[in-house]
Amino acid sequence: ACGTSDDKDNASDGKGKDDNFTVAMVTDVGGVDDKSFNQSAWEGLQAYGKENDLEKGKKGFDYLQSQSDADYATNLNNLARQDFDLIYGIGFMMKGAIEDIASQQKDSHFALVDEVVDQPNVASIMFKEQEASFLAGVAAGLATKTNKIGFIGGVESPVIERFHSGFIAGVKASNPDAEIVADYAGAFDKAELGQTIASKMYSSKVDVIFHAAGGTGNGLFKEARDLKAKDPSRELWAIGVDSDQVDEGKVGDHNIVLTSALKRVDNAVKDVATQAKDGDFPGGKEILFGLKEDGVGLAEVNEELSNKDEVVKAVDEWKEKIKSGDVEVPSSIKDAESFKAN
Amino acid sequence: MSNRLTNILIPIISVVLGILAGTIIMLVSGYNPIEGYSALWDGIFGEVYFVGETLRQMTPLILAGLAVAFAFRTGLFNIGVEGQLIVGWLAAVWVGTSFGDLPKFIHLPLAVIAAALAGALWGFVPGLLKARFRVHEVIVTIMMNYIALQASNAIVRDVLTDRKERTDYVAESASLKSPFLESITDFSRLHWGIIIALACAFIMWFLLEKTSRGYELRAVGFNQNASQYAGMNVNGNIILSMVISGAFAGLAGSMEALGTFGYASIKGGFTGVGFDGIAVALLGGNAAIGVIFAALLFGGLKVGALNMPLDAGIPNELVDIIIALIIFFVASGYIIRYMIQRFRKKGVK
Amino acid sequence: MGFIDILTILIPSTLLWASPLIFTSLGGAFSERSGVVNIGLEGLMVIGAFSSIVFNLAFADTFGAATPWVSLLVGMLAGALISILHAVASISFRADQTVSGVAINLLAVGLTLFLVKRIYGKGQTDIISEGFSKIDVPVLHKIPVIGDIFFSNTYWPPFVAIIAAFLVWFIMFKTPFGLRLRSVGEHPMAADTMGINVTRMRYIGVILSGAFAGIGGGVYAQSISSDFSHATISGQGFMALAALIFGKWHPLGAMGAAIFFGFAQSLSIIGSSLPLFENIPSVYLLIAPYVLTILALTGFIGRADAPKALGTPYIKGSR
Amino acid sequence: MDYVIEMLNIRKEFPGIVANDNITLQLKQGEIHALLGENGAGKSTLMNVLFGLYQPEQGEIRVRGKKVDITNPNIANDLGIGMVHQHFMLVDTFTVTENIILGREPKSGATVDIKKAEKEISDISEKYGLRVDPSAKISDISVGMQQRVEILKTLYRGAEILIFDEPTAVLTPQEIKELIQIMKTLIKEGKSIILITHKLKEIMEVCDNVTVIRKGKGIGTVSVSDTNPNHLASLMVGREVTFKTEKIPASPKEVVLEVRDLQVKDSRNVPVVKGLNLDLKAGEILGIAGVDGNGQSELIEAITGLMKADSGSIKLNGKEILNMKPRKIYEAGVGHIPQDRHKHGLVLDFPIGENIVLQNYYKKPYSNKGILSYKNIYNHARKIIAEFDVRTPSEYTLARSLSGGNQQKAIIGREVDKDPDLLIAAQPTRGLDVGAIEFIHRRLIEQRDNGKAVLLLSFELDEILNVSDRIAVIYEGQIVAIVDPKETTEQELGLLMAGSKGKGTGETSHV
Ligand SMILES: Nc1ncnc2c1ncn2[C@@H]1O[C@H](COP(=O)(O)OP(=O)(O)OP(=O)(O)O)[C@@H](O)[C@H]1O
Ligand SMILES: Nc1ncnc2c1ncn2[C@@H]1O[C@H](COP(=O)(O)OP(=O)(O)OP(=O)(O)O)[C@@H](O)[C@H]1O
Ligand SMILES: [Mg+2]
Ligand SMILES: [Mg+2]
Repeated sequence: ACGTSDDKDNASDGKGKDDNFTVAMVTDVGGVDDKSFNQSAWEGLQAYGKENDLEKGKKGFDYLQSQSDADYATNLNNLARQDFDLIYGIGFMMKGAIEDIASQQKDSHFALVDEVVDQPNVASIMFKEQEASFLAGVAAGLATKTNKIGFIGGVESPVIERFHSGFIAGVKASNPDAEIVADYAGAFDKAELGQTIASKMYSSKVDVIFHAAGGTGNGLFKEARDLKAKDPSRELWAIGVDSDQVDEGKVGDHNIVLTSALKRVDNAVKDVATQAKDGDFPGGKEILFGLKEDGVGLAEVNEELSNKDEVVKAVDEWKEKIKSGDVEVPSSIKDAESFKAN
Repeated sequence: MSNRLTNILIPIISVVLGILAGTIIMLVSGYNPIEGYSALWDGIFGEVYFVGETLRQMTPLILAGLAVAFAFRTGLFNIGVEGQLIVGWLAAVWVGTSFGDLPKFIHLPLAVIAAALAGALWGFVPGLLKARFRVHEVIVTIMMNYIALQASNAIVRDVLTDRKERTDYVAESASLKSPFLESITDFSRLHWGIIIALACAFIMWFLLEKTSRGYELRAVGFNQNASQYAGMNVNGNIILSMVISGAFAGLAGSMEALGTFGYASIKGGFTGVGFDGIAVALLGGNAAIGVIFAALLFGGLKVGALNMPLDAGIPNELVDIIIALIIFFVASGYIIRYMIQRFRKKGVK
Repeated sequence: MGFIDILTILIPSTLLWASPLIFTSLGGAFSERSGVVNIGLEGLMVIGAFSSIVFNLAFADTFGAATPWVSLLVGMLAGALISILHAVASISFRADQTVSGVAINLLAVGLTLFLVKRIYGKGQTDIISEGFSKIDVPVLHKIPVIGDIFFSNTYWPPFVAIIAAFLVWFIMFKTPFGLRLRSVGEHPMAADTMGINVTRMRYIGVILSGAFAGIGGGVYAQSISSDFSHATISGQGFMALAALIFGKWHPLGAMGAAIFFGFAQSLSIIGSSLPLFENIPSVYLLIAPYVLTILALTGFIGRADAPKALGTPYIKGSR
Repeated sequence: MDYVIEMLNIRKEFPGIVANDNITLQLKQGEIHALLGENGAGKSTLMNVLFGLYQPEQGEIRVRGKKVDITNPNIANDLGIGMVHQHFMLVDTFTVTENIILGREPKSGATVDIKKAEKEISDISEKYGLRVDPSAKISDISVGMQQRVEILKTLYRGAEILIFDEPTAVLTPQEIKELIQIMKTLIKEGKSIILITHKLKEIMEVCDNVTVIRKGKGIGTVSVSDTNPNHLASLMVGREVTFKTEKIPASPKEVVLEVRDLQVKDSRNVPVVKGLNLDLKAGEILGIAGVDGNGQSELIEAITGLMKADSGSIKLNGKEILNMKPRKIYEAGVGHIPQDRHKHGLVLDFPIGENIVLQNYYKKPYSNKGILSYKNIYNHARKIIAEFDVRTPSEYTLARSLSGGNQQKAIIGREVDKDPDLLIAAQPTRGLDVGAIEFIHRRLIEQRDNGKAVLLLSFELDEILNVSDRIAVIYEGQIVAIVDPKETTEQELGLLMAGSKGKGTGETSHV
């Protein structure tokens, strides 16, 4: 009986699939348009699909959105059952679910973003967020006129801590006199909290705020836009995260987004898919994406900034130093506090 | 037609109407209802895995439904199941991660009981305030939900972990996970909690219908003055009712804590299970057996819905709409009953 | 930070938070004063938020700066429309009002997300470009100190909300309509024998609650979240209901309670950087509004009397 | 003869029952017309049809000779028909004025013109002698005053024809006198009245004609001058009824209940029982006469443990029971027929059978180690239902769907069956018809004859005089006199109840 069922499985495997290497991902509650890493990951999958002439759907690439964390396992399992060749879990919250399912579905391949799972059929995709936020910090340090800079975190977690520490170090590097005030909203989807925190910061003389808070950060942009709309001559900036959030900054003829700390989940996702397709699935490995791997970066700096050129120049210099390994960006707050630029 | 038959017909007709409404919505918004429903069907029955997941999803729903139904039957509206579930979850994880070296037959019951006690405590507060100060339980339980959410998040972050997103897994000795159930359902997350849930349904039925304590609880629910006149302790029974209801809700939390997840994490919002419990209780006519069937239905719909976007390209929120409409129809049972009577009369004439 | 500086941050933020709650709890007052429990305020806010955002996105070019106001009207209409479901179920079909309200909540979330995915092909809308934005209230912001605290760097909706609260108070307690509405919530049969159409009054009460909650949702979405997603309205409707009860079903009481909630909410965010509060773990500030509400209900307003007929369907001829 | 109202061959069905079956009622200009019938005969239904609350299936209504279609109360109002309902239709939290003008509010601009309304109301109340305080809240005024507000409501709307549905059931003797005076004034001012009442004496006193209905059917109309109470009663019930309850003289024995110096505050914390003393012996019925609000309810609630007493002593068979839990007091031998059967007496949503064990459900044989025995419960219920003639489709029927009289019989069965040493009966016949009243009185006397003590509280002087062996008059929280029913009159009792010191056969402090 065993033999026949095996045969049948093989047969259906062979027949059911053409040669397409199919990929799919499970998002958390944010969905593929969270303007953050879910969205970025999905863009990566789409890019992979385009490159390989695949269509959205079971024969190509697809995604499932979770309505709550109870859905992670069901969704991952569902995709594994649909015989996708590679399945991504987007976000460290999916670590537990991937651990379980990967040990059950040994023939399926998984990739997890932002956390490490040590199993032969799981690839762990990690980023050096601190390098991106370091550059953002450099830009902020040079852009500030008041020497007060703000940081808004979503939930305290290793990822956000990396953003936070890199930012501190970056500011120190470009403007040792600047003071940084930080606040955590405790959530990634509470724009209203972001707005109130931003309002508090802007009214206490902060003029540049960087957020690493997902949807909560939308409140930052809202507050900045409102203040700018009321008084277009006021100089204040917001810095985006994950993807280029320049669209969130438009106020009439102005834009309040200084730049964005990019976390190229799209590149990483596409990269790993391509590797897997080519038979080099990095199972059981932790793949680090930093500046050097084009896994993180800094978006265009705003044209309106009076000393844009200076900023761009500084950013480029630091970028080289980091890439070359001359500078090691701290990944914990403690290290960042004691960070000294050369 | 007997009254009992009508009482069974109303939820069935409501479900049919809900599905009908779902069809119309799909047609209007340009989806293919046949594809939609077969995706839903496959997502529930297509593989034994999904059947296992349905039962798994149903487990906390039964308990949440019992919590709401129990309170309903004793004249109280417990909208705080959500919060009681959260504290139960937390308590189960706390115990489950704390005493690593206890034997399973002590550790697991301990963790489960801790969840029930935590839920009970969370129900005790509104019960006490209602009994002592006549504060409406609906408003207190809503507030208690938020307190539970914030407090549990803070405890996960600062007490159970060192500023992390989620706790460790509970010890094997406190886990409800069952390799056996998982293996017969092709690695679904079905766990032994389903037995606890079914046992609780039996307990609720027995307690309310067969014991003198249940008689008292029901009497107080219907008429406090008469109960006081009859020598019952009205305040005590109000509190007891909320405590029992809260304990059921706490147990629902332990299902998630020790079975489905095995850990507690920081929650951005409510789990929704508590609110679904209201729907389950209502559809089940606030009776234990009804709650089981209603939980099965909603569990199936929720699990099956996850298959709709992939198989048919239809947003899974469609199922939420259908569930909401079913609740509307059941709640409007009066008009359905009226229709049945009209229909029956015509049939006779 | 000086005390005045703190107030200039705290007060506008308090008012901003309070305004959606004020509108929604005023709606609740209409419904509950007419005898219909409306736990569906949350869902009605969702509808209002959704429809005003969708309208705002689609017509920002047409209406320009007036867009948020026009969108509010759209949110109001949508809320009123959906509330008819609650009215039909709980008034005509004698459904349990609380249950019907819960159904409204589930339906609203399901329906709006379904539509968002259908319309935009993704789980949330874009960010609106024409939201309510910061203003200085003309003339008043020039008053020394007071002007800085209350009337500068603020938004219009809070002021509209406060005016609306007084208006609702006037309607409810000074006009024949208000007298009739309240009589229907206290003793519908008495009202019936006085020739008042109980069903009609209750429909009006519920539909007004939908309209106001729709405005509340629209205000929230357009002045705070700026887009619509599953997380936009998460509990504000319940808070509005709490404000209504906290305020003893009185429009001005509800307004006061809403402002109190707004204050507690702002304090929990801003508090962490105030000297007085910085050592208090944030969780205490986060749960403060809820604990305070419970304490208040228990302590000095425990005997808040709900409208007598609240929650009971009116069946002609029954006693 | 001119009829102002003619209801001809009215038929009104409710699901499963014909409440009005071909009933005809004709009201003459300027008369008081009584409508008489047992509980559930269909009186209220008929009047609700006239007032537009129900639509009849058959029959026609003529007002001043013109056929009309009264589809809602507004039309009734426009036709000059006003109704004072059996259960008051007043909004407690509103003022007198607000209640009266509701639906017809005078306006100035957008607002209600309260000043104008108050003026108008005091004009009307002066004209008909209906004293009210227009700005008082309903919840703060007496029942009698509330009834005047009900009457004012109809007059404010210009009613010419007034329907009174059991207006006297809730009034004290004094208030009844006032009401009768008011009705007479109304007639003098040219109004016509339909009066529903179970009290034949009232009919004989004020009415001109009586229409009798029985089980939904019209029995006929008789002129009051051609009839007498016995005749009316037999028309209504369909058999002979005795009024004077037969009983042998009491033979009181040892003291069962001893109340000393009892002090009780009411729910608003006002002292209402102020040092009350009372003795009640086995084998006697002690009636408590008094105007409502003199502390009688609180006295009973203190004895039964439903309310806390501040001080004093209550002894049952020599044992102190003051402030014990109600259950302990029952177990010590107290039975209690409560004043408000819906509020206290029954769980309306329980089957009548389960209501019969409301205080005993936890005892054997109804429950064993906490597990109920439905078999024993319903066996017992069947016994009580048969013994006390409770008319119900079955013991599984919800208490809610029994008529008031049958609900009351079930309660009395429950309390009497416990065979308590002390049976407290608070207004046991309120709102019941003569047949039911007779039955209940016999049961109370039977209890006495079996050597039990009975404490009877009633606002009906007839009942007190007929049933009691001794009468204690309560006034302002104290027993002010003890009189022998055979040696007193209603007039004397009335005076004592109003607080004038009478001759009294017992001393006032110790009874
Ligand atoms: N709303 C109703 N629905 C169904 N049946 C009703 C309703 N109201 C009354 N009935 C039926 O009509 C009959 C007549 O009731 P009605 O209230 O008119 O009696 P009544 O003569 O006023 O009695 P009472 O003296 O107790 O006031 C009742 O026996 C009952 O069966
Ligand atoms: N809404 C209703 N639906 C069904 N039956 C009703 C309704 N209202 C009254 N009844 C029926 O009317 C009958 C008499 O009721 P009713 O309340 O008039 O009795 P009653 O003797 O007047 O009691 P009470 O003394 O409390 O007024 C009962 O059989 C009851 O079942
Ligand atoms: Mg009656
Ligand atoms: Mg009647």
